[in-house]
Amino acid sequence: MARYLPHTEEEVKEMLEAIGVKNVEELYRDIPEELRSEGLNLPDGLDEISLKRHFNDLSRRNRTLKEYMVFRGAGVYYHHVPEVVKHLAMRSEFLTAYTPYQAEVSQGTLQVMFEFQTMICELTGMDVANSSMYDGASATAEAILMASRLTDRFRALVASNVHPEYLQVSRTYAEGAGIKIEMVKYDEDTGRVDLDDLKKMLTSNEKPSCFVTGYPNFFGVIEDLRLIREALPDDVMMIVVVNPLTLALLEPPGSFGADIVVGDGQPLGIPPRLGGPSFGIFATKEKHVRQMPGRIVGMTEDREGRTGFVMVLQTREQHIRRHRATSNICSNHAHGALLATIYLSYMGKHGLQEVAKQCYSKAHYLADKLSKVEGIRLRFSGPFFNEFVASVDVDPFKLNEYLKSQRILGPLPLKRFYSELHNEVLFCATEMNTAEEITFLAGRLEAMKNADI
Amino acid sequence: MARYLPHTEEEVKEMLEAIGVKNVEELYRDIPEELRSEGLNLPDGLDEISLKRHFNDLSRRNRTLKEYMVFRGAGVYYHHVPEVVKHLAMRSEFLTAYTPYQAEVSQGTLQVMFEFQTMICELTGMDVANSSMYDGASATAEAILMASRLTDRFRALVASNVHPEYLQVSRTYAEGAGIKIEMVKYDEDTGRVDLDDLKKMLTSNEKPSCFVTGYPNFFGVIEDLRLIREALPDDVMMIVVVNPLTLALLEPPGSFGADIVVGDGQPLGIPPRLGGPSFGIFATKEKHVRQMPGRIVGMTEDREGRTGFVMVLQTREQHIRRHRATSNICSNHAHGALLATIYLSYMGKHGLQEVAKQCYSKAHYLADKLSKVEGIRLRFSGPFFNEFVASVDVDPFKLNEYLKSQRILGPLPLKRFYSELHNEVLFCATEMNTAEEITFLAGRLEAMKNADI
Amino acid sequence: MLIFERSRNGRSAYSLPPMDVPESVLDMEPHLIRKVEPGLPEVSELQIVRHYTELSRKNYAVDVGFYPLGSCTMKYNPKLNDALAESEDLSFLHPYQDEADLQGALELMYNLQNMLCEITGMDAFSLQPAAGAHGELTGMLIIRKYHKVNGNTHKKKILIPDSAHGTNPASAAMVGFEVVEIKSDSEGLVDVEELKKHLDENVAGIMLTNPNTLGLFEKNVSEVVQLVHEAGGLAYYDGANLNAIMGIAKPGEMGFDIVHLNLHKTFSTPHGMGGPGSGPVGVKKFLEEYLPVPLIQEGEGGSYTFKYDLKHSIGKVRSFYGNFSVLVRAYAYIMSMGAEGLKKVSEMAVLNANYLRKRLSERFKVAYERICMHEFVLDNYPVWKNLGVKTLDMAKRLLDLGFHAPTIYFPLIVKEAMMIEPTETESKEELDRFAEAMFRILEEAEKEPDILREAPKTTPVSRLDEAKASRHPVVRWRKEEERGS
Amino acid sequence: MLIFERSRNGRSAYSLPPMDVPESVLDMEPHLIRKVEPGLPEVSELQIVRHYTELSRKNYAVDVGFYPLGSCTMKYNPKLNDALAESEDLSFLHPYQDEADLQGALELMYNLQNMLCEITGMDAFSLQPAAGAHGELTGMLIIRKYHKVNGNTHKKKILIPDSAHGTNPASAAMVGFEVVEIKSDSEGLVDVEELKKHLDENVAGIMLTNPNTLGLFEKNVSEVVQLVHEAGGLAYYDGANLNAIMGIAKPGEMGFDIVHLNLHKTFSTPHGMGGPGSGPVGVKKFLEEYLPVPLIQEGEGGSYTFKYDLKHSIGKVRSFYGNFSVLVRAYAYIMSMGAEGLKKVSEMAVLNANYLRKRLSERFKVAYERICMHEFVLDNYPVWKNLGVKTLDMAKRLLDLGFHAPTIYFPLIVKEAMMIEPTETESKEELDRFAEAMFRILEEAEKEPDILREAPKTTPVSRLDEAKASRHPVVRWRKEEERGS
Ligand SMILES: Cc1ncc(COP(=O)(O)O)c(C=O)c1O
Ligand SMILES: Cc1ncc(COP(=O)(O)O)c(C=O)c1O
Repeated sequence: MARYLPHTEEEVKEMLEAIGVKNVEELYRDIPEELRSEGLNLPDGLDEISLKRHFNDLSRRNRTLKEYMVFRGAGVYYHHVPEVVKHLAMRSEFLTAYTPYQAEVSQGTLQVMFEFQTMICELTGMDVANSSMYDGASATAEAILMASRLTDRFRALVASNVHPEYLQVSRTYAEGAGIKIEMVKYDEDTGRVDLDDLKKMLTSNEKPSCFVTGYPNFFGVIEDLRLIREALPDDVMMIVVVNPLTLALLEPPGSFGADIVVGDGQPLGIPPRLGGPSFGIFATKEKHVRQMPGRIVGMTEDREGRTGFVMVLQTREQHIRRHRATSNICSNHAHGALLATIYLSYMGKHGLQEVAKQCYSKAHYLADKLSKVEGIRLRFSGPFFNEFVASVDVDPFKLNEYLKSQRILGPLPLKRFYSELHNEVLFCATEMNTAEEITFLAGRLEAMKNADI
Repeated sequence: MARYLPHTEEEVKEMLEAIGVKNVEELYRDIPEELRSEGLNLPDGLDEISLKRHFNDLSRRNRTLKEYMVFRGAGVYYHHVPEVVKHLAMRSEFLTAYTPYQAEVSQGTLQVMFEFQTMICELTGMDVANSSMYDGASATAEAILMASRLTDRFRALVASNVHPEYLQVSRTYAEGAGIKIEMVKYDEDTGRVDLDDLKKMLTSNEKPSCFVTGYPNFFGVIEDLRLIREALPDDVMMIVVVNPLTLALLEPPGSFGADIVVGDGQPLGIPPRLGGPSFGIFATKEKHVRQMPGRIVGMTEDREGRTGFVMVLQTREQHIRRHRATSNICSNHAHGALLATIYLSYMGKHGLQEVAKQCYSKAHYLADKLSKVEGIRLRFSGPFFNEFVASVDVDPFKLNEYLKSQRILGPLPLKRFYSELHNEVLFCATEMNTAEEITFLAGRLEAMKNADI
Repeated sequence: MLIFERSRNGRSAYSLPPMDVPESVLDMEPHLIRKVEPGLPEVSELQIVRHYTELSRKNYAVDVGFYPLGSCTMKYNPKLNDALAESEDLSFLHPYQDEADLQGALELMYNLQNMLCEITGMDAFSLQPAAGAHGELTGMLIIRKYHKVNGNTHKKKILIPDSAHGTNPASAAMVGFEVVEIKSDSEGLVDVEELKKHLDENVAGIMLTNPNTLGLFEKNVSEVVQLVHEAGGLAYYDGANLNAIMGIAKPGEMGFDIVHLNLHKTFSTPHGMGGPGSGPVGVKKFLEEYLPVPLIQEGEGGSYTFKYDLKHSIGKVRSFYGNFSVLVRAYAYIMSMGAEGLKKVSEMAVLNANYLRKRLSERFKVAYERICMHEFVLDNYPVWKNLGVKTLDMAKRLLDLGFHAPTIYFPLIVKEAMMIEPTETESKEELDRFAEAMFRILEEAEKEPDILREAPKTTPVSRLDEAKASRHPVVRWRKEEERGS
Repeated sequence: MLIFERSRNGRSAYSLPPMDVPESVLDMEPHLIRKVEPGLPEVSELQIVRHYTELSRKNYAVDVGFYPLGSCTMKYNPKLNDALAESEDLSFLHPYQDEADLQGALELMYNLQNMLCEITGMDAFSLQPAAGAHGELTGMLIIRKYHKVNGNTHKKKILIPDSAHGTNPASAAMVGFEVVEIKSDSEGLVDVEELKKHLDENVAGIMLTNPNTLGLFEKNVSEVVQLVHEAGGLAYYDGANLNAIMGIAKPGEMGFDIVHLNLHKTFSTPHGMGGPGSGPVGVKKFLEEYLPVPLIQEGEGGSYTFKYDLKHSIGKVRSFYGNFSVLVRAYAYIMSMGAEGLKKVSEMAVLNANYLRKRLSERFKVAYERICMHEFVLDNYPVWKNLGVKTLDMAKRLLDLGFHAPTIYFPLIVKEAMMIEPTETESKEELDRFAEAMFRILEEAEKEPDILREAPKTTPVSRLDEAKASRHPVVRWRKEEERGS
């Protein structure tokens, strides 16, 4: 028998007999002969030792973040994940359970989700949160769809300084849903949304359903949500894409009247994982809850009056509402939400503030050091959090090649996403960067300059 | 507050008040002033990120077995530990429980120990096993002590080809207990116990309590327990030190009339861990059970007649019998026994045979390859299992220096323990060694010879 | 007790390095600076450990016992694969590292693309989608774009059998398709005559699950696909049930144009209380250029790169490259099982389902009784009608007896449905134990039906009031003093 | 159900690489080749996972709840330390690698030796012993050897207070010492007058636990030690209770010559269902040469080596170098806490004990009531006498109420003793919850004592028959057909 399969040959025989067939082949009699395949052209199965050797070989062809001083973020951040978070999240009763269809034996899952929703509400300042989407990008896209459902309008404005991949995904979803996405310029000086352009766009055409802005945006700049909200008509929804970690220190979007807050949960206790899985955040106002996609957990009572938790408002969902559901999402990213819930419990109110403060201070220290290097200057004047854009007077790819030789994972060249930003790069710092690393980086850039590399 | 301490300052105050003292100092009023210390001269506490960095620095100054082709054993073996074994053993309900003093909430621990005892009995062919000693060495020492208790004789014979560290530890214990340990020679040709010397020693002096032999012995040679038992008077106890893994294929010592079987459990699913912790095996005959050291778990019933498990025969132990206890052992190495129990369940009857067969075959293939290299020859003619002694015509330390440069952890030079074996080395192979590695090793030795390194 | 209720002002668990740079004062418009601290708990590390350990112990899970949740393939998830996926080697990788830094990861994904092609008989795979439904959405977008590129914008109808999973119509609707439900015939299969009625020029395609959600193989699949093709539609295969037929039959050979797989089901990723999963989408050659980007391609000298230039790509459906950690598990699983092993997996999954079906059919009515694939559906309508006991009550009673309940009230076409998927990793003893529990429940239904109506009794909470919970949803905790609001 | 009972012939979980060398036929005398296969279970991986997961869930543990087991310091064990100790970096090291390969590990051990010296006020430490009792044995061997070297072979008497842990007399006896029990005085401390009676030229030494097992600091410790010294004996400190006094007082300064520590208690290694622990032994300078080998020494240029050449070493007490993984945890713990943190640990341990003592003393009799150190002992004799309820019954009832019971019937000098050590990692709420449970039990004892006598009721099994188990011990499983024997 192959791995993981319990039956002995004798048992297989017994079972076939009980079924009343002669062999396993017969069980497939419904499959027409011409559809039967010849078997699979795949390698033979590997035992555990050999598989681990194979994986070692593969891994040797990667360079992990542990080998670098990391100054790259852009949506995925190299934060510390405390051991206790991993330990608890890997408990097999969490890991090997599924959607809590049977609430009475899923109180662990359900309570975690209830706690998670509460924490997301606390961070975002919103009334309700669902218990996870796939990622920040698809959450953004779903928010745009939801705004159209709520407003019955099919034009969405998106700031051009929202994460470019979120924009791409939103475009894909929007195209399917028949929604036109139009871009709002960023201000060349501040790096913030160009409010004039926004105002122009608001009136230049049919009324949009929503406007999507980052907070901080992709350039690391903190948008002034008050001004944006003021610029928007009341019935144009403000969708805010957040980095949840920054909300420890930033006034929550809910305070500015955001209608929907989305974002990616990766900074909350999830390793970079080459970009996935993390999970998507989705929070909104109470009054919009019935148009919200995804699972929601609510508190209730059992027959003895004890508190318990169940999934609520399932009539929004595909398994009940089918083609009229608010979304097709079924499996979500609950385990990422679990990691975040434990992470946020571990950091607590003060720890999260502290880690946010460290990210903020280190990014600003870095910006300060870099601005003293000849040939490097900060590109935008808007306030930033843990990331910022710098202009460099060398080819950004060359710059990174050189930094790599110094065991530094340098900033992200922005020309990948913005043709006009060909000499711009996006730097990032987190609590993992030491002052020493920052000084070293600045020193290397100085040296590079001098040696004219 | 420092890490892991829950109290807020306010709570501390409340609690002090409840106790009726003004401050924490007062709680120490029983400690005379002159005994109060100034505090500790230790570094400041490190946060998790810094501690991990510190450990990375330390680890970088080690070379782990993963960086080598490993041909060294000599009591600690580089076997594969399946992931599922680690996963289960690290469940915190196992890891953070203690001795099962409250049986009703320790059925997990107790049943595991009962299963463990059964498995050890099955492997060794003995009637009863305890639920672990510290290691193979102290188990051997305790066996010698037990033999004296049973026979009221204070002279113990030990084969000189028993693991030298086990011998050293036995000497230490025996010295304390007033037992004289005398060595029995090994046969220069076979590497086995010199039966003539054994016979001589048996009669040369007062009757010994026991004779301790390896199976396989330290040289990897499989002793003929039948001949040894025949050589021993009935009332001289035969103590056999085993490598439990080899018992998958070797006739168990119980079949030859062993009185006590001891050994180290490391090969059964425990990483090398620089030599510890593993656990010690201790098994004996039913009739000797009341002289056995250590914890024993037995089956019983609860008040509803359900099967349950409890510690039995505790009147042997220190917490009841105090200075008349069979041993002072209290905390044992239960978690190692847990690892072994899960490992043995995972390998099962056939898997354990298969892994033993691979060790055996690879060691013999290695021996075969090496014996074709000029300047290397097998030292002993006795049958061996997964280790064997070879004579080399270069300095063994030089040999290993060279092999190290080839990423090979070479054989153990025996002159460390046996002055007469200055050109001898102990080779080992396990299921982790590939044919390729073995060929490479032989090739390197050949090359070394030719290059006259 | 909620983690918030364990909180005390000033308590903490976290540790961070001392700030080694000058602390910056927040430099922004004052109204952007947070005024009210977020209400996160303040607890000690031990409290966290106990709290989440305790919560975990209130969960049923595959590692706890038999979990025959139909359509979900709750099979054993090898710990080995978890260890590999969560190792720092493979989880400390940044999506924006150079390709040169990621050759091992890219090779893994490249190999996985090819393996999935081989298993399904498709020509190209994108690993981007994050779940099964996400794969469906991707598939629908491809169909939509394909027709658009070919100038057939009128093609708006997607045909979906009434036995289909809810995600199918939901996904089709999300891209603006009109969903047409196709009735099942008396055998539980797509009714070909019914189908034909709907086959007109507006048909964009069909979504088919095969084996379908009744656990039955659509014998006429080739004909169905051919008919749809003839009408100018594309055929989409919901591969959530692939566990039944690996190495036996391939959707590609059944004529399907697009396939999604649920890696978390067939390829054994733990379900994580609801996710993450992964829903790669495979297509036939003519649709390759429509796939979401990036794909992984092999370049010169065995190096691997991301491929973004696909002419008709629907774009991106997800940031970065899909759920890499899940892909790692799937790859490890396929590498562990090999060709023979995967086939055996399917055979044993089907054997187990049939054995359990046979055993249960001694006393229960099986909907569409005949040889099934990896799962089957009980029709408990007779129990309800004769004994007044609902499937829900039976399900709750199973919890008391130490089992997770099967999927209930799905598929919708079977009243009082109970959908049972034992999977291949269960032993015969376990199946027998389950059958006996079901028989016992039937006896209880006859003699003491209140036992069922009052079940569960042995679980951390008894039956929960779901109606009330949705009527006045309380979906977040608030501090005592904030409640009124 | 035992794992053996889940076994089926031919089932398996293991996987191994294909044999890539010629399979050797076993080449030895035929009678050395095994004839009857060992009766190991044949089970699937999922069965193993479920079996041991289920067993784990039948255990109470620190991570499950409050575990106030006196004398055992069941504090929180940081997961961080487990992760470091079990990492491949530190567990894939072979004891016979060159010292050059092990510099990081040796440095760790070297630092730990020094830290333990600092914490205890001793001059040298050996990390060899594998547990507390093993440390005691080591200490006794040192005392024995010391007297021998000094020609005092008549010194055979070891003085041990009657409150001492059982390992103390057992360890002394193991090296052939005669154990003399010293009665405690009315305050629960060593009775100095009693002590003096036994101080003659045959005294080899004294073993003292301080704070003692009643949780009381031996106020007269300096005098006691001095008296023993004057009689030519050595003073041994059982450091199992060091958790009370780190950074506050040092055994070395109390005059002790030899100390053992229980790293698994004070330094927070998880107790692993009974072990492994680690019991390093520290000595004053004049005994350094008696320590078991090897020690770790610092050589030229910051390199570290094993040191074997100790003139009077008692030899080796354990193979290799002690329980390295436990040492790693202890080192990580000390490095995490730092000087301030360790002191705080002790202060909070003492605070918690006193708070709980105070709360319980509202209704219970505390043996030797006064400010205690890290633990205290209840004297439940009144409850027994007045209400006919034994401490055992109360302990069992605690299990029902969700707590692990304290240590009971120890120390022996208190009848119906209940020894309570809350540790510093417990919150005030937890202590209050425990106090309330104890009060409730007392009420039950008054009103419905049968609740206690029949406890526990909510545990996986009810009260177990220990007497029967020891009368006819069944200590291993046998196949049905082999049972009769
Ligand atoms: C038949 C079928 N199709 C699609 C899906 C949706 O997959 P996912 O939950 O991964 O989105 C499922 C899973 O529930 C399913 O069973
Ligand atoms: C006071 C005291 N001394 C000695 C010991 C023995 O320690 P160990 O169990 O590690 O052998 C203990 C532990 O139970 C103890 O509490």
